[in-house]
Amino acid sequence: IEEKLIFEMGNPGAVAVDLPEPGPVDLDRMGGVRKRADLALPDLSEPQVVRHYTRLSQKNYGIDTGFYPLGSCTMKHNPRLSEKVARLPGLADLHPFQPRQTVQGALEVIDQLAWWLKQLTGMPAVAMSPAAGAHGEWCGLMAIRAAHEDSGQGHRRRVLVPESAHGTNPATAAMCGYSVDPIPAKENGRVDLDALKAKLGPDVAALMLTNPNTCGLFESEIIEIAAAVHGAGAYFYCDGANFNAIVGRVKVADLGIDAMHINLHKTFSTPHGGGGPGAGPTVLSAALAPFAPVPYVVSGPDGLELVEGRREGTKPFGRVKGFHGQFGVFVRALAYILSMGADGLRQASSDAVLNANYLQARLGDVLTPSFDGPCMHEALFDDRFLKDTGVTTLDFAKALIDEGYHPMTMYFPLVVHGALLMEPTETESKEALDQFIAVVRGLAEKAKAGAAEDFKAAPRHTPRRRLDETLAARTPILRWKA
Amino acid sequence: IEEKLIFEMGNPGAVAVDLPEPGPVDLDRMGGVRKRADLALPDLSEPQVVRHYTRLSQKNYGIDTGFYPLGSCTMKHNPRLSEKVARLPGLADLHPFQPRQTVQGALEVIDQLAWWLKQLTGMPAVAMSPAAGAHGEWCGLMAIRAAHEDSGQGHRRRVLVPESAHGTNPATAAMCGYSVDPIPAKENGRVDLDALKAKLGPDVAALMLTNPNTCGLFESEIIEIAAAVHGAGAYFYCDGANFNAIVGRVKVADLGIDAMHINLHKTFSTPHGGGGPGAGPTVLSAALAPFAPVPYVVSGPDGLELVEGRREGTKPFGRVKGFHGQFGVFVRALAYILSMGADGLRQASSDAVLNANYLQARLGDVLTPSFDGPCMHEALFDDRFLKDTGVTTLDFAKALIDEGYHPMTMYFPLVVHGALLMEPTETESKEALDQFIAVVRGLAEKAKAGAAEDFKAAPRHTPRRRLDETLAARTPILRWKA
Amino acid sequence: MRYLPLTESDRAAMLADIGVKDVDALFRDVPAAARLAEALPLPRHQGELEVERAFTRMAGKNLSAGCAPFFMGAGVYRHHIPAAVDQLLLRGEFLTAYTPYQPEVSQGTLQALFEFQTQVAMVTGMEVANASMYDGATACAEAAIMACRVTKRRKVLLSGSLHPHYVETTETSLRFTEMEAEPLPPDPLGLEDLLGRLDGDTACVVVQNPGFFGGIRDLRPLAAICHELGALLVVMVAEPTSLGLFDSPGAMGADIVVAEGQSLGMGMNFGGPGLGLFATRDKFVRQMPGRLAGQTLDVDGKRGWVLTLSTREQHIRREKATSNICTNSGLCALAFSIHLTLLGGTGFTRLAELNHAKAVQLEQKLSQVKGLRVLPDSYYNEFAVHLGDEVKAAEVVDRLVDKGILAGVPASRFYPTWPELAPVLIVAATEMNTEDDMDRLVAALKETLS
Amino acid sequence: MRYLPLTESDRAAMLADIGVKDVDALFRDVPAAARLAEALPLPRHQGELEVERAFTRMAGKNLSAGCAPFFMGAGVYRHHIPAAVDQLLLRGEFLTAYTPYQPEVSQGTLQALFEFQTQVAMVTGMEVANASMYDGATACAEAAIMACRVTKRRKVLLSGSLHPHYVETTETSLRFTEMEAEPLPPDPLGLEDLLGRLDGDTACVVVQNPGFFGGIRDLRPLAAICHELGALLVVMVAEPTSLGLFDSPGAMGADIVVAEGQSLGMGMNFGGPGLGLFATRDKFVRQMPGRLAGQTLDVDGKRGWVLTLSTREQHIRREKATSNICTNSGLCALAFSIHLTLLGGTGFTRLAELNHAKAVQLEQKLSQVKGLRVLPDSYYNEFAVHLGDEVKAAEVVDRLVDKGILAGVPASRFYPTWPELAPVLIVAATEMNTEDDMDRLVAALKETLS
Repeated sequence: IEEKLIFEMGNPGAVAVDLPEPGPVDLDRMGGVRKRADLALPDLSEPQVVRHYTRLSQKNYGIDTGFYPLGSCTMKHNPRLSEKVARLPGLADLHPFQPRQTVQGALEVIDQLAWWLKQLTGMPAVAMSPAAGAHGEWCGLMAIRAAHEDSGQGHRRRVLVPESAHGTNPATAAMCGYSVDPIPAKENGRVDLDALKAKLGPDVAALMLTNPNTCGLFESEIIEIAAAVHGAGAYFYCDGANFNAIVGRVKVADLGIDAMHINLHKTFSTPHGGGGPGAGPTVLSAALAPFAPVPYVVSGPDGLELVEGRREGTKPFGRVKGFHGQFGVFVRALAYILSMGADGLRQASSDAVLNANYLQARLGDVLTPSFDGPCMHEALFDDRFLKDTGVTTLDFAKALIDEGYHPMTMYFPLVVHGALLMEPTETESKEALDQFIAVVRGLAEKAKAGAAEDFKAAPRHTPRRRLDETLAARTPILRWKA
Repeated sequence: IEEKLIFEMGNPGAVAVDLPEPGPVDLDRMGGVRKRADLALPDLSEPQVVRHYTRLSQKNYGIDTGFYPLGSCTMKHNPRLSEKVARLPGLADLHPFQPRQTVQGALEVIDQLAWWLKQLTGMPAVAMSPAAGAHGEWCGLMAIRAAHEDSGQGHRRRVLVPESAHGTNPATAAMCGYSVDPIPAKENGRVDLDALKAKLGPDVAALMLTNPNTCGLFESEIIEIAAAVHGAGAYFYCDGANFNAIVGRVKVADLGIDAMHINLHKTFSTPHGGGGPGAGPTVLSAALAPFAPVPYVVSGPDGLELVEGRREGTKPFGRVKGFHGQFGVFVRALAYILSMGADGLRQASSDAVLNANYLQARLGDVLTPSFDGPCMHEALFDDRFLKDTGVTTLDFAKALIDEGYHPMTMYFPLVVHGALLMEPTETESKEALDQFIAVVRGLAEKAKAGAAEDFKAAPRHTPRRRLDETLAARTPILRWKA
Repeated sequence: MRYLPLTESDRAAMLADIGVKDVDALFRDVPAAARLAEALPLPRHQGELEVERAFTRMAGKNLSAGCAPFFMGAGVYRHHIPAAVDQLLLRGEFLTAYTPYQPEVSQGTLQALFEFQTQVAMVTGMEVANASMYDGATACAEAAIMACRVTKRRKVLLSGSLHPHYVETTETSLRFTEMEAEPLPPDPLGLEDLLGRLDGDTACVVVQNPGFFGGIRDLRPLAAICHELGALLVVMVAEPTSLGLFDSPGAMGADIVVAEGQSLGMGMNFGGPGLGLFATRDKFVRQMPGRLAGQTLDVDGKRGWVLTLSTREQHIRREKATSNICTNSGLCALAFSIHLTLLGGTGFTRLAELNHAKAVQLEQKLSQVKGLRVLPDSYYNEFAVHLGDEVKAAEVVDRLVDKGILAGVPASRFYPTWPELAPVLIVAATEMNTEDDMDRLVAALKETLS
Repeated sequence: MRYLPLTESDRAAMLADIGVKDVDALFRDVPAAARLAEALPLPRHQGELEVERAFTRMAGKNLSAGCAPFFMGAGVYRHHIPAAVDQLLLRGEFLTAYTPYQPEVSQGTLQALFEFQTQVAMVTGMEVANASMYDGATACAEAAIMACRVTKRRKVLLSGSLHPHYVETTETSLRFTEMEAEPLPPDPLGLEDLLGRLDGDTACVVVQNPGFFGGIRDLRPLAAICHELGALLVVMVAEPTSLGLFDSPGAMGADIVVAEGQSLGMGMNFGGPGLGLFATRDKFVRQMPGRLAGQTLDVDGKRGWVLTLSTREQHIRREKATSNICTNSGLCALAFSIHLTLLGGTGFTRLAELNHAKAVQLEQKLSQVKGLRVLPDSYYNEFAVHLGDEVKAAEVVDRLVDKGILAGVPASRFYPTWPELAPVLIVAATEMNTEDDMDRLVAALKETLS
């Protein structure tokens, strides 16, 4: 059944919310701008609304419905306990400006989570308020720029970013007034240390590097990289999108990193929600800690308190968003961390890496792995195995949909031709992986057997088949109109 | 994707519930029967379990996903508020044997709901504990039998039941030691009053009648029927499955009824849950009230209290289930009633009847309505419109599935050939009915145009197509085996 | 009125299509004397906010178990329910689905019921189980009736170990029938002589294990005698998590096992809804009451599930049905099944061990209370205690409420006419009880009993 | 460890297939110096029961809004959220879905976002809206940046009516760029002269309506001047339910409307996550930051939705993107949209009228408090009050906490260096406030201020 838009449904006068009669409107208090035009919002009853959104949801895929072999996105199981505790009235029904004595428990949540993030990374400070990964990147780069300005190094305006980086990295650098300079990779998929050294100079503010990198590999020379960056007077920003591979197995501080954001909605299992809300707390080295943005939680004589302005010895670069960070996301992340514990978190990263290597090992003879040796938590293949089949990476991915899977990440990282990047995560069972492997092998054989037309026609069993993205961009229809 | 049975999944040692180490087992306190055999239950992790049940749910149809034109079952919208309040810890986390002073609010819920049920029916008493409709029927008939035994009329063992009755009616009568005597209907679908009178006699204990009846018609001579039954020294039991048609428009007490169960999971919108839990409180006339089962709530000097034994002036026929009734269902039903109020409940029955008559009017020219004149909350058609098409009522219903609808009730009531019974309920919009009408008209035309093979092959788009019920019954496989 | 989609203009258009002036015209078959001209003079509709406030007010008048050290059992147990259970139950496709009579659009419910039946059969040690009854009490009554049907005998012996609500419900069910219930006196010490009461008229013996007063017994000798005499052994399990620790009733020779399933997946909810479990041997399956999901094939040869053997049921068999049950406890069965699936074999065993360990710990702590003695010498997670000859347990419970403790269930609530049971209190301990809870109970008891 | 499906035997089998001895071997690319040999010495894994207890303990240290008469606003508002909103959000297909880059398996999210965009455009009176930003503060900053991009100017004038957190966030965002923020002093009386500060360098003026201190203004004159000078008018709405009562910013001439969407669909959650709304005119759409869902056709010619115009975004455009935003507030946008759909046009208007009526009632009651004066002469559901020259609002708030009342937000929290604002308290009233709440506040204020 086709599901109409809400604007095509309903009848004026229907209600799904019963409200008491407000009485006559007091025009004296309305500043002369009482609404004159009808908003044209549709009127529906509760049964219609519940059915509408239930049906819409049925057109979606989620972790609850199946496996997401998505690279760089850590789509893992979202614990139900987290949703439950986040709804406790004592945590959910709090106003951010309540007096301190009435929110000690909420401040404790923030403080405890901050403690865990510092412990797990070995870093001395963490800025809790960034709202998502890209926002955390910005927070980290702002701290770096503030530190440079503070030490008279404001002329440093170049940021080095590998070509394989997430698009957010260069975009973030630009937002801080930096220019972006790409650095090349070696054949083994890692940063070319010599090339990096050659790019370093007195105008370089920072290196932004993802580690494990977007090819799913650990930057094995990272300690040397950090030394070179520091030696040139620059800071080392690490994109933490792939932190899930190393939690509890590597302390970020030991790698020489100055700042790294942590995607709570990836590594710490808070739901993606179809695109947010996320949270991107950013750990900072001692050199950058004084520049951390407000607010932050400290322990004082009367319990925990929020610092919202400048304090002795600190030079916050500002405020990055309203209020005190993604509190609802913090609750969920802390619930996950307390549930897993140090032992569970280490086991999780171990299993994530094991699962990825298992995929790589079991698929390596039919697909074409891009690099030799073990991967971290994601396995990267390129499209050589599709050569001369007429099937593209995109076709291959869309064919997976008809087999009941979300596609893997395609065409990223850009450094590999027709990339297929797969991150199984630790919450997939061996059984689920074995099924997936069998399906992928079957499709690869089918592609080689010359079934390009079949692939081009996929997906067939979805609510919609392939959609015309060019049409959408050429003639944008971005809202319903009567 | 096929979803395996849980017994075909998992691996020994996986857990989805982390429990503390219990320590060594104290064998001294185990009566010598410590478990010796492995239970063979499968071990799974939380991600696997959540995905399993999410996927199973996706193979189901529900009110939230679409329209149920099911006769005699009142599948209406289930309010979300009811689910929310039922989960308040102060209502959900209560033990039935807590001391009275700690459960005054819970007793108030029962008392308030009982008050509303009595007000809405005009009846002086209500037995709250029956767990479902059939259980309420049994409660009513037990009260009737107890009353007869008490007044020396224990020899009355015959119960009159129309042929169109729900199967539970005769089954219930049998459980009370009664024999069942069918009474015929007139051509207009109502009880034949003269035939009824002829069947009445000194050995008749009760009449069981559904009103509005299972043909969707109000028993227009019901007052005369009641008078005749009472005149013969028998009691009048009314099956309240169709109460939704008349709430707030007719007081049951004014019809001369002695007992009627109320399906809270139909009329008062508590969820069916794929087959329960329901609740079947049974209202009783003054003559039957003293025989009501325990427990019940009364107001005493120290607040509300539960009566669980025999009290002065009462002669309870016993206890019908454990504890104090379907409390969780009561909370939901009361939330619905308070939300609707007297005005809303009357509007609901009016709209339910309006919707059914609208279906009957808009489909009456292509299907064959079984009776003339207005119906109550359900419209009844027979299969004459399918004559010579080769399409059966069953085929027609299964074809509806492929159009996105749950089938209507088929082959019931038995008094009509190839019955199609449709109850739209008041929570369907005109828009939804218009869509449904268009689909049914289309199918009817298609059937008449000679597409029997297409109908026989339906449904095509469901997780399973037509299932072999004969095979299931002939070689029962009622559990998984290794 | 947020649940009603029709607007006044819809209604007018529909009445015009039907060809009547107003809705009243559609009610013309109702005798005029019985027609209400307007809405009843009762409260009018209210918004969510107002209704929620009303329930919050009523909830506030209760002392919820989470707000007190809590030791109540006696047929309803407080366990930790994993958060996933409720969130899955709330899915509209489960919550708002109808009984799965149309299998093509109900494979979710049907497969879940098939899994449930299997789980119930496994944990009870039986061959087959149905898709649920209303609750333990009604399941117990249905078992007695079924035993009479199977044996063609009429006498049902009810052990003194059986929960008094199950006894009463079974007695009520047999009232006005050819069958007869013979209840034995309450048996706090587990001394009753069931064997001596058996004879050739006995259709079945119904015993509860663990018993109402907490005791565990080995049922093998009783099963042997029953079978020798041609009677059935019906075993009732009021606390199904105990099946993770003890030999199953099936392994001990039961012919029918019934149980209250509330412990798994459901909150206490002031005692309802419950979940009746019902399991038996294959040879009795056609005598069994209740709905059954069965495996079959669809026209494409794929495995699927349907409701089956419905010729036993009322909607086909009418007055000859094995029971009149129709709506049962589908969603509760699903809750039970999800919880048990989450536990798995490993978790189920561990949960049972943990409950037993908590009860052992509680016994040890209670032994510090002078004059108090624990009655059964074996138990699962609850046991009856005798508080001293002159002590009334119900009064002690009231005094402990004043200290914010829900101490247990006094036997006098069920046996008001048995003075020797007045000092008896039934206390339970589950994984929910902390050591601090127990210490608070013991301290309060010491103070109250001194 | 309940979230990890692999068992030891799985791990062994997989390692064998990979051909390594143990998992450590897979980490061989990590420099040895940085490898941790074992788990960190931190707390170990815990069960649900223990974790739930930890959070219940922390929750118990807070005074939740439902437990007190509550009058706080200042950017976060307490409204009644229909129960359906949260139960729909909890559906795994929404909750656990990824960003809808693969449209064939994401039509649910995409259609909902398309509806959301339309709703936002409708209520703000604009032509087009994006699929959400993080929150109001970051949306405000993005609007300022976009205005500079559109006008190719660098000066951003921030009104004293603007929430101080929005001011600070915008200032931070412009720091280290060519752009420059000019914040005006706090303006509790609505007297600031914005017009006089405008010139040919001004990229935009950002005003908030209703203002931070509650006042409402007619923005038409300001819009006219802005457009005359080639500047954009950016209007911030901190309380979107106000749009049900007042002329929309679009109708008054705004070029960009940004808002905090928390009021609809979301709880307060101690201030996060929020929901940034962002709407503008069609002609600026390619300068707009953030994700957009757009309508298109599939290969069968059926209407469907995709993410579109992504060439503006960082994953295509990298350092030339309109913003670096990636993950946004999808689920919050869904919550907002479901709540607004439930309200409909009729309910949205009524809710706004009700909020205004509550505030009028509160003003009337507060007029009984001697020395207290309400500052703005027009308002929606909140306004600043002056408690008396010598009074410190923050101290009053603390004293009212002792009486169990959450009285409002003291202006000094944001403006500690402005002594004239020390007596100013910002109070809000919504549909959640009963008359009794208000009477308790007034009584407590009388007592405290006397």
